[in-house]
Amino acid sequence: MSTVLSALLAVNWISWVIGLPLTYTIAAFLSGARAGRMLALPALVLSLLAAVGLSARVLAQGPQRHMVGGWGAPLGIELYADGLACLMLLMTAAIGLFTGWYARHYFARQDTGATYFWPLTGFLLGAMNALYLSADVFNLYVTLELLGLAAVGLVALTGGAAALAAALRYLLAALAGSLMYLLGVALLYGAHGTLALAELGARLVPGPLAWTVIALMTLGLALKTALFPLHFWLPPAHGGAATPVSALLSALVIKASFYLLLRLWFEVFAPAVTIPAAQLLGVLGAGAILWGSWLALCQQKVKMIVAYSTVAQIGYLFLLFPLAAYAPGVESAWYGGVYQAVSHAFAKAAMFLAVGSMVLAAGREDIDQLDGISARLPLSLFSFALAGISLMGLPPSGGFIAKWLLLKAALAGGQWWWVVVMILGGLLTAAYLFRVLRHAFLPARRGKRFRALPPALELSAFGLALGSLALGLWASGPLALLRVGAPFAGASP
Amino acid sequence: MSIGLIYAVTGALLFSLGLYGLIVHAHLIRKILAFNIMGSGTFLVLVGLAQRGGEVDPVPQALVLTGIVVAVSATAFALILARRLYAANGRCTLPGEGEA
Amino acid sequence: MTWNEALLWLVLASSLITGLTIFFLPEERHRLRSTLNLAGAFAKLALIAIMLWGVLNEQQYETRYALLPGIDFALRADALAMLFVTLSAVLWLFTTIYAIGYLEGSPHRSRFFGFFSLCVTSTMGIAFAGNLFTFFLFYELLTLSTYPLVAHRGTDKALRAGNIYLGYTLAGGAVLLIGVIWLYSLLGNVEFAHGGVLSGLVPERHGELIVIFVLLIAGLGVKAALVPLHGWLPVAMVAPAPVSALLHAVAVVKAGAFGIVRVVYDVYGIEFAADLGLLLPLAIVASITIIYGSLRALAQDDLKRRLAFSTVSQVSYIALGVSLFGPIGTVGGLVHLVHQGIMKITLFFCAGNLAETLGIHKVSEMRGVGRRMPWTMAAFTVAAFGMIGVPPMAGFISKWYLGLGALNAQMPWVLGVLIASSVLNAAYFLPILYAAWFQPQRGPWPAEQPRGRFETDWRLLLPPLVTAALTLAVGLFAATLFSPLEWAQLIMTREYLR
Amino acid sequence: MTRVLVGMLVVALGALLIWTMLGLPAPSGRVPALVAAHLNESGVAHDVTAVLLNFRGYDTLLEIGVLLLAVLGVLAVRLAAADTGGTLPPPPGALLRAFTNLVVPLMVLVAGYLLWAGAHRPGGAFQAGAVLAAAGVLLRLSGRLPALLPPRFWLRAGLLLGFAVFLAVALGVTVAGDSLLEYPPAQAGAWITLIEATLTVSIGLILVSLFVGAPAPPGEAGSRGGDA
Repeated sequence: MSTVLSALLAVNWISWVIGLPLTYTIAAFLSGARAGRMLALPALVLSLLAAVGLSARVLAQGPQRHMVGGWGAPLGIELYADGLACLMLLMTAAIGLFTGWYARHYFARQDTGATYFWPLTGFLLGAMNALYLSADVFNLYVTLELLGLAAVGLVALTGGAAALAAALRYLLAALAGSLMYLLGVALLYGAHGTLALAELGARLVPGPLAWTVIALMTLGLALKTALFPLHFWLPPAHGGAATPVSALLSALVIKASFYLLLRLWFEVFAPAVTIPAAQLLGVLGAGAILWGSWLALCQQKVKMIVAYSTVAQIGYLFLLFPLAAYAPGVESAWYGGVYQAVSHAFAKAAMFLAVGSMVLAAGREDIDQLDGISARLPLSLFSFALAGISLMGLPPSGGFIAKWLLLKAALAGGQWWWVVVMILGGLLTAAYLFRVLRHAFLPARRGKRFRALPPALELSAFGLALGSLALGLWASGPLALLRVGAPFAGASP
Repeated sequence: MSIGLIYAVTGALLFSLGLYGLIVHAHLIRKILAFNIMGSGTFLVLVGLAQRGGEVDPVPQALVLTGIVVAVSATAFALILARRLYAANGRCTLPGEGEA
Repeated sequence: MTWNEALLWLVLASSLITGLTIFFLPEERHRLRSTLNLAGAFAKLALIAIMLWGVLNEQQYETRYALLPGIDFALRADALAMLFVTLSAVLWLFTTIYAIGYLEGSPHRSRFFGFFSLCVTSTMGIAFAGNLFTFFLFYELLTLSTYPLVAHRGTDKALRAGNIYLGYTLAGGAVLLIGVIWLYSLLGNVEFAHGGVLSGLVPERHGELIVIFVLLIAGLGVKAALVPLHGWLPVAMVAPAPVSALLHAVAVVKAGAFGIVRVVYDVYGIEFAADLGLLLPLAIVASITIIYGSLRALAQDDLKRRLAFSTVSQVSYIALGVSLFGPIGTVGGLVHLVHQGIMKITLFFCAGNLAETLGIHKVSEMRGVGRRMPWTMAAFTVAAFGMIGVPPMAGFISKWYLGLGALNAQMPWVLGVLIASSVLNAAYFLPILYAAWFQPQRGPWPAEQPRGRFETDWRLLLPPLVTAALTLAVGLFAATLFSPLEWAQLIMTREYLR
Repeated sequence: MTRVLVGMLVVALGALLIWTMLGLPAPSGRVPALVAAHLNESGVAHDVTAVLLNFRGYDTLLEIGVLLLAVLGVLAVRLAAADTGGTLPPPPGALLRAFTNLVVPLMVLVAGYLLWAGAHRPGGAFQAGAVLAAAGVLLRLSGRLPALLPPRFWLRAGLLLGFAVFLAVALGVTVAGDSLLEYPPAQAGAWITLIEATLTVSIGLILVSLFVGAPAPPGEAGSRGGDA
């Protein structure tokens, strides 16, 4: 038994975490739509297992370093898996699995784009896994582009002028963002002659170069993360795409660029970042929270409400930076920010899938067409509510844990103004979410007909909602994983 | 001022120019061209800055080759999206941006 | 997991499982649903009976697991918790019986009873919470599980009431959260403990502690309907009668009051709170609420609104008792936590009966109703006298101990408040009784629809009769073992003599 | 108005960049030395190729993924827009036809040379693939090459070939317990040649598909196969 376990631990999980989704992509494209559908769940389960295996190994043996080609930095590319990377991998694999389950049945009914959804999704997941594991700034650029093109392709799936415009807007924004990032890479290599994160972190010194690089890379990645006021591209792309795509994009894709920003700030830029810079990011985050929530409150189409809610929730992620800028709060700020990213992923994916089912059943996207849903799709509505609890930051939910940690950091650092912002944001979130619930509670108008849905559509959303609940009932587990190799010694929130 | 540095400075100028074009031009083809100018600028900085000492460094050259392929793929995809959009609604601009 | 730990989980599960099962029960499975409900309620009572005996014999009931590093999800059953738990469980049983009869033939019953059970579960959690973190968890869960009950009817009026209710409670929760986290960032962990946990803190921090106290009380005061945070309560009256009964008698307002008790006794500690000079302001706020509520009640013609304002006034007796420094006042406040529950739920049951059977919603429509529905009005009368404080009813016991406590605490002016409020109670209850019993009926009832063989459906009649009998019993047999009074004294000894 | 604002911002950015670069000390990279030191273990004689396919081969692997993605995206959009495929251009004049006959075989030859040359001097899979693609475009324009879209099995296989082989090699070596893409030094040259050969084919096909995949502009439909 124990020998089996040690053998499993010894497996070179990193290469499989990256390799499995890409292999699936090849199979899915080569053998066409039906095979893609059939292979999806096995492949997604396998990638989840690979992520679990890697996390187990990291928990047991500490952070893992993988020298691609056996060369090692600075000549070759290094991959690096610590608790943070593993948590992101687990999140991606789990949400990918449930969304894939949903998509199997979603695309079974309306066939546009079903053919290329599967290979594109395989690339999307593979690109994110590669990004989370890479420890080389240029390789990270390639993964960013891989991710961006896959995401844009998925947005364009639905066809039609609106989708094409959304996709093109998204593509141009993403390309501009990654070029700013690449320029930063060029400056870094030109100055320090290496591309490895660790070496750069050791060599970067405060000065014009560091500040220019920080500005360029942060700007580029903020654009890719749709941080207010650079969020213009997100709502049409996320709100207009096919439901499983919306879920993947809103829950996962924006987290990838945020994750990269987090790594850079804490592991490369740390010596050179200034408190005003951090405060500026916080101000933009606050703007996102308030402005995004307000716009969500003004929407008429349900999926657009959820999309704007993403714009708002991204704001909480960026409060991490100012909160971590003062010593007393740094740890709970970091843990809280990462936890917010993870729990938002589960909640938002669940919410998009649930809303997608409602729209599919009611046949209309407008919020005032939801009457009778509570009687017709109780499970989807329940999932929506569970996810909503997490977004509002109410217990029991992962969102509450994240908010707790962030508020704790704010109070410990004496930055009460962020407390005010977070509380206001929570109340605004409640306002626009209960607006949806209220319409769903109304009795159905006479003669209203609903389309019957396969149960899998409701169950997959429910599974994710339970995930966001579980994150609130058992936070010590994910946080323990997160502590492995955290950017500060002996950290605990 | 070494050759490499001259390349790098030119690259910086091209990058800024491209960024300007990407933001202010409404016409999609112009936007895509602007993106390519930004890209070329970045590549110039990448090769130029690293070799400003005069010695040859194969790594940035390889990086630029990779970057070029990525840029080509992105450009092709962008162009075809633009063509599709034009075929769909007969406009060469994104909604909400004035005609070029 | 030991049997004692399991008990705590089982008490929660007995209503949680019921609720979740009911959610997914087909709408038309009425018999099965009722059976589940009652089975859950009786199971809970049995479990609690076991625990009562255990707590009396110094058994330790505690279970915890690390939810966050350094912060536990902790459930603990001490005497105070048992007081609240027993009250909720008993009243849950009768309210369930009542609701089954009341909602006969109305839609969305699975949803209703599902959230109803969730709401009771959160109340249990609030009672058992072993630290401030766990308390907050269930406190917010209560908000979420009661909203669908307030908005249940789905009419515009109900939905608007639901919004107002949410606005108040969510904002209150946010304020409470700030206070809680602030405390945690000072102490790292805030377990409830007799005599409080803060007295050890360095004097430099005392200023912060006062601010935190204000935040906590403000957050809790919303649910406890302390003036001026009481606005949601009369509006929430649109909810179905069983909801008003449970919300106003037990779940929501009591959760707030119970929270205040916890904060004062087991977080700050009564002595420490007194040293910080926090008790007098609390007493003043409570007194203002008592008088203001009664005055507003006088002016209401809508029966349920009058009862609602009477609740605003009566619940603050608890806060008042807490703020009287000294054992006797404590006893008065704690015992009223139970007594007010029993009396007020009786009154709401009766109001529901009148509305369901005769369509009576206004006081002015109640002339001669005593002859038409003698049993209902008898129960109403008993509860009303209890509220006024006529011996030997429950209310008399509460007020007696509060009065003594006031004298002990050298706060004689509180006596004035008590007397004034009693007079006001009489002023807004006696006219109702007079009209019901001694005035002749004028014209037909607004909307008469006879139900069942008795004056109304037996499931509507039984609960108020039982609770009315309880109102008498807890007064008459106040000195027996397990009477609320004895139990309150047990809590008091454990609070003060450690 | 916005133009002025953006202009000022962009000028500021450029100035900042130039100022930063002028202020940099002399480069301190030890990477060129490392490349030179390990060149003989890399399996190829040309340093850039060594970096591309060995030292930083992982970048290249993902980059082929990007190329594939572009094709996937194009095909997806075509499908969504329910396009029957690039229309075949009108029969070309005799001159173009003769020129094509002459030049296409030559281009294939050049591609082959570039592929072989890559091992020890500038050249390699990408240059070769690009030349192949050019030949394809020429054939397309002279009406010799049907659209072949949406791709049948063998075309899909051709598009995937390079990426698949590359990935298979990358993962295959890990089974032996080494890390990703860690060629056994002895066979490094052989593996790289295999990868480069397959890459050339796939890159050629991908680029041509991107060209053919562009929709004919409305109005002039049927005139030309697209000019993406």
